[in-house]
Amino acid sequence: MSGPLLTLAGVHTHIGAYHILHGVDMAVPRGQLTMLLGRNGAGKTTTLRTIMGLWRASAGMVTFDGQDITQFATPQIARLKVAYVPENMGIFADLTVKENMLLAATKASHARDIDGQRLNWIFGLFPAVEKFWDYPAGKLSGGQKQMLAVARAIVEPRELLIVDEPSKGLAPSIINNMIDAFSQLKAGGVTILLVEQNINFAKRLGDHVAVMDNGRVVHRGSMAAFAEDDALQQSLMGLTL
Amino acid sequence: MSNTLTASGPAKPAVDFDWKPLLLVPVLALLVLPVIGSPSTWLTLTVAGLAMGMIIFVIASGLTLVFGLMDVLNFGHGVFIALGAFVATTILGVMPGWTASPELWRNLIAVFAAMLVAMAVAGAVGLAFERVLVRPVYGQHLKQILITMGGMIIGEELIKVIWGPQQIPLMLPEGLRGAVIVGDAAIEKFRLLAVLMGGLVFVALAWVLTRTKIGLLIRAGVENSEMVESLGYRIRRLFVAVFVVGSALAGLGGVMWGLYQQTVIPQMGAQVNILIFIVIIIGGLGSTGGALIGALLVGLMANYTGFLAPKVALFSNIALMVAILLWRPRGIYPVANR
Amino acid sequence: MALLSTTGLTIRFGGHVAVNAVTCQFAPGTLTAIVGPNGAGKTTYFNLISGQLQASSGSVTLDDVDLSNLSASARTRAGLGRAFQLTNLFPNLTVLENVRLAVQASRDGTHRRGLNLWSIWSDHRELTDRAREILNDVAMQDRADSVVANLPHGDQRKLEVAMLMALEASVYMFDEPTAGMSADEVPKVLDLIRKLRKDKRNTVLLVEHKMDVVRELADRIIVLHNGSLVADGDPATVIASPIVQEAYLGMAPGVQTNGVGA
Amino acid sequence: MTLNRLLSNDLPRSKLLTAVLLTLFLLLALAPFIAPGVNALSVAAKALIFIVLVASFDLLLGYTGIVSFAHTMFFGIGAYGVAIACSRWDATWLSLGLGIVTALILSLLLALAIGLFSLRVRAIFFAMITLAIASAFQTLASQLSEITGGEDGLNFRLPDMLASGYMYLEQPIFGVSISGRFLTYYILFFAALAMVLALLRIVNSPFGRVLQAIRENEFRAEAIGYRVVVYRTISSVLSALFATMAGVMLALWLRYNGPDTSLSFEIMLDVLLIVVIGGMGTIYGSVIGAVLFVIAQSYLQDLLKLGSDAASGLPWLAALLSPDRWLLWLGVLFVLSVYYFPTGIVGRLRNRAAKL
Repeated sequence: MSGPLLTLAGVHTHIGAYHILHGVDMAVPRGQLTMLLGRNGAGKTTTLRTIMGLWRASAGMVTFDGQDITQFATPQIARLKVAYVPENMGIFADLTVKENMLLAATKASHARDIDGQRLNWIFGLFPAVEKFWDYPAGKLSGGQKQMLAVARAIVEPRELLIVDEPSKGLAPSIINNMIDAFSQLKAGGVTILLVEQNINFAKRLGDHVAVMDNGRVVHRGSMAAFAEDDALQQSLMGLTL
Repeated sequence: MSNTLTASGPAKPAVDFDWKPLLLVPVLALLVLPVIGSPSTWLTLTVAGLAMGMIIFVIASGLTLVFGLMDVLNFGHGVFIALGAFVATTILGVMPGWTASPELWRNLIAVFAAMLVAMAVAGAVGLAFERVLVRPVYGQHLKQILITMGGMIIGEELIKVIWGPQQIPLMLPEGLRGAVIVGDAAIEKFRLLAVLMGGLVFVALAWVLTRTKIGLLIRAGVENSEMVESLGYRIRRLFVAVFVVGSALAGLGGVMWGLYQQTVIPQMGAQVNILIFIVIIIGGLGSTGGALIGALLVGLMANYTGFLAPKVALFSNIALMVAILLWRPRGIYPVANR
Repeated sequence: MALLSTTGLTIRFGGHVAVNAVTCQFAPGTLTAIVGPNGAGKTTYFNLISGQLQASSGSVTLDDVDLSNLSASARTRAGLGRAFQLTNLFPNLTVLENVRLAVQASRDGTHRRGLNLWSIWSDHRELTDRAREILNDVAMQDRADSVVANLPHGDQRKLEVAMLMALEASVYMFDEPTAGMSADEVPKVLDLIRKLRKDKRNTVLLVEHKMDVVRELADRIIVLHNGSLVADGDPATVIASPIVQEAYLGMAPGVQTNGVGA
Repeated sequence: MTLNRLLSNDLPRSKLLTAVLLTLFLLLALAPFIAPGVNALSVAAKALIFIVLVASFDLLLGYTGIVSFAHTMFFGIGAYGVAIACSRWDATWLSLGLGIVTALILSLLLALAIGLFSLRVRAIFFAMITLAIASAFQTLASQLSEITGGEDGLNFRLPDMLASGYMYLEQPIFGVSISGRFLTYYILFFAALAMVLALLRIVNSPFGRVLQAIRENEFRAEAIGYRVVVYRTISSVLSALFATMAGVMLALWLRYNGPDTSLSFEIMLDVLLIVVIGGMGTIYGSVIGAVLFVIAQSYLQDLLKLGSDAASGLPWLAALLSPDRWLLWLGVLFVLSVYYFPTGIVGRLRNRAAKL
């Protein structure tokens, strides 16, 4: 099947009294990496949460693989092999790293049931996960938690990986790890949607780019073209100093 | 970044189990020994206190998980206690041949039958309670308090309609009456059974929580239910299951409480409820281990002060709660993110 | 002479240092923008100043008074006014009541009026008049009797600024005041912030992502990165500095982040 | 204009509500003349007592957003204050006064202690902790029988001027004898009126607005410089003092007090129900709710008995409709009103008026 894996059409989201998304239109092509960029408060995180069903769209439609998932509950969406890493990483601090990983392996009831080959591949990408296997996850540093969060999201094969600001607060060496991991995942056929503020990170990874402002997508295009065009970056993101 | 975890080489889990609260129970027991004076009286009271504590734990464990998992304040938990106890009067009432039998195993079967039926009934009513009363008020604490309180009144009145408003005796079967003599101390047999049952429930709960996937989900859900949903699990379903099991455990606790007191009254739920609240506040909302320690402390305290100064028994438990909260304002074992 | 200063302000969460020994002075009559990538510690730094978080070490002083051990509300009474990133109002009260509550809490000793149990609130004309004056300033006078929960988002943000103005603080702190606003609403809020500076005794601190906003308003920029102060100066200099370009735009390997400016 | 000020500028804001309040006011003011029977007058007196009790609880629940289950404890302290003083000492005004003052001081100290302790713990604990304290207090009251008369309670005499045998006029007026009982009723009436107006003043004062702000958004109230803890504690203390006065009124009317009369948990539930049905955070709701409730309690039980007799063919239905199961229907009503009627009678009437 061709066509985008995920589409949003005219999506509006209200949080309490606040109207956050004002008609988001975007498409996430299969097997590629799409960057969702934009200033703080532009509505990026709300968009991801609406895709995951954590907030309900008040108007518009979200489709996944051709199927309308707008009214799906979060677990239903997750079971379509969509993994989500929230901005706060969603690590279970009182559980061990092993238990965090086991939770994400929906089919495994014990750690030994987790696909060993896949686990070794993850250990290769993120050595800290192996190193601190029996530690309470709350004891990890911020960067280690971020690695665990991504490792947890890919412990089973996924169709779509959604990550909110993977580079946030990370040291440069860890960022390189992340970039490596996402490249390998993409090579394995996974579709990836990342929210980013860090333009350099975005430039090194993205195939496509969507820029949000004021609850709408205001620019769509290829990452290469976007990276070339300083004026465009400046006008859309206000980021260039 | 982290100063403990950056060292190279294989990392070993840090042993940082918080053991201090575990000392509370023996310390309390030993502190009152000189006050009471007679070691045999002390032993009798201590066993009675542990038995009472175990029963309270059985009841409180469900409530604390219900709170932890869905942030639901259930003030109606007490109704399942009374329900279980009244169901037990009916079941034991229709098994006179078994309860009056001199053979212990027949007595035990009667008691276990009463417990199983009480748990089934309390669990089923718990399911209805969750669907009808609790579900519409998820996330609204004020309404939860009011609605579940209303639910308890209705439940208590319905019990009066079915079993009558008066006190009903709940006699122990033949073989469980009387006491075992240890030295100078008389220890009632049923109290030993209660300690045993409470221990079994704790072990079973601890096993489920730490060794199974369901337990892992519950512990994770207590911390961050949204993330559990994002991983593909239906937390609501899990919550309903925990609510039903919690209600069933309250029913079981009600049977044990009724047998411990040897009478049941429709208001018993509301009375025990207060002890339960003290226990889960002491333990830290959402913590099973905390609930166990809290329940044992409350049970011991109630029995010691019941002997030393009966008029202030309930106040002693409030004083205990105040003391613990001054030490740890969020309870003995506060759960992360709560 | 600094009105507000932080000395070695630090907070650790577990092993993570979210704000690392930030020492900085803010003079009266200035508007300082605090910028930096997400997660750099800007909001945490704000929380440490306004008392929503208690620092692990370091101090905050206002007018030579050490605020470090005071609660958030005591710091507000001492003259630190703060608006929040997420709108944070009294949703079921009217616009006028929201502002009047802030006027009543304002610094000239009148916060004690909150303890007045026996007068009729609506009799306190001076509170109402002042509140209406402020609503006029923010062009919301015709909204005075609307219930806040029913207001559009932009108006709620303006009300947030109005409440801050009502506090008559000596330091005003804004955390992304224009977040989530439509383009035509932004200039209105910026005008309000400019108004606050007219009184030269005041200091304004602003956390902001939108560089156009920063350029337009600020007479000084400080840059936080990984919790540390990495640059400080007038907008032109700071924007030109390569270290800031790197820190702000991305973390290419080799960026030195420690010890600069701290 | 003066009426406006008397009501602290907090008018009913609905014609129907105004009419209802006016009717209730006249009914209560003229109760001894309208319904001179002993029972009917007791219903009116009970309504006055509940109006004060519920309005004082509304200050806490409706205005400050605090759920406390210890409100009847303060009610009981007021009633026991009078009962103990008047049964231990002579039935003089002095003993009565001393009893009232002691009760108020005790309530103040207890409310202060609970308020200050609750600083240490999370807000959601408050409801549970007050429940435990109230229950312990009730147990204590029934066990300290040397002081409180235990389960039996205390019968006591009041100064002669309040006795029903004490006649102020030889001839009845409009068929009503002007006795000490008559005087007692009007003491209660004017006390209730004064206290409701005082509560109305408090909730409409600068202080009252801060309470509402705390209920709406505690974090922000703290952030604009209000010390939430101080306001909460003052609100708890005031609410406790008014409840104590309601207890005093109860004792004056009944000349008896026992644990079931003033401390029982059932009264706490009644108070919750009334405040929800009347309309939280309105004070007026307490007035309407209390009168409705007392009338229902006094006469609906008779109605239930009729229903129960009529259903005698169906034993289970008869059991459900038995007057003893009054609380069952109260519970159902309570749950339904929390779901479908959260703003209560006053909220509904005001919304209707606002839409017209």
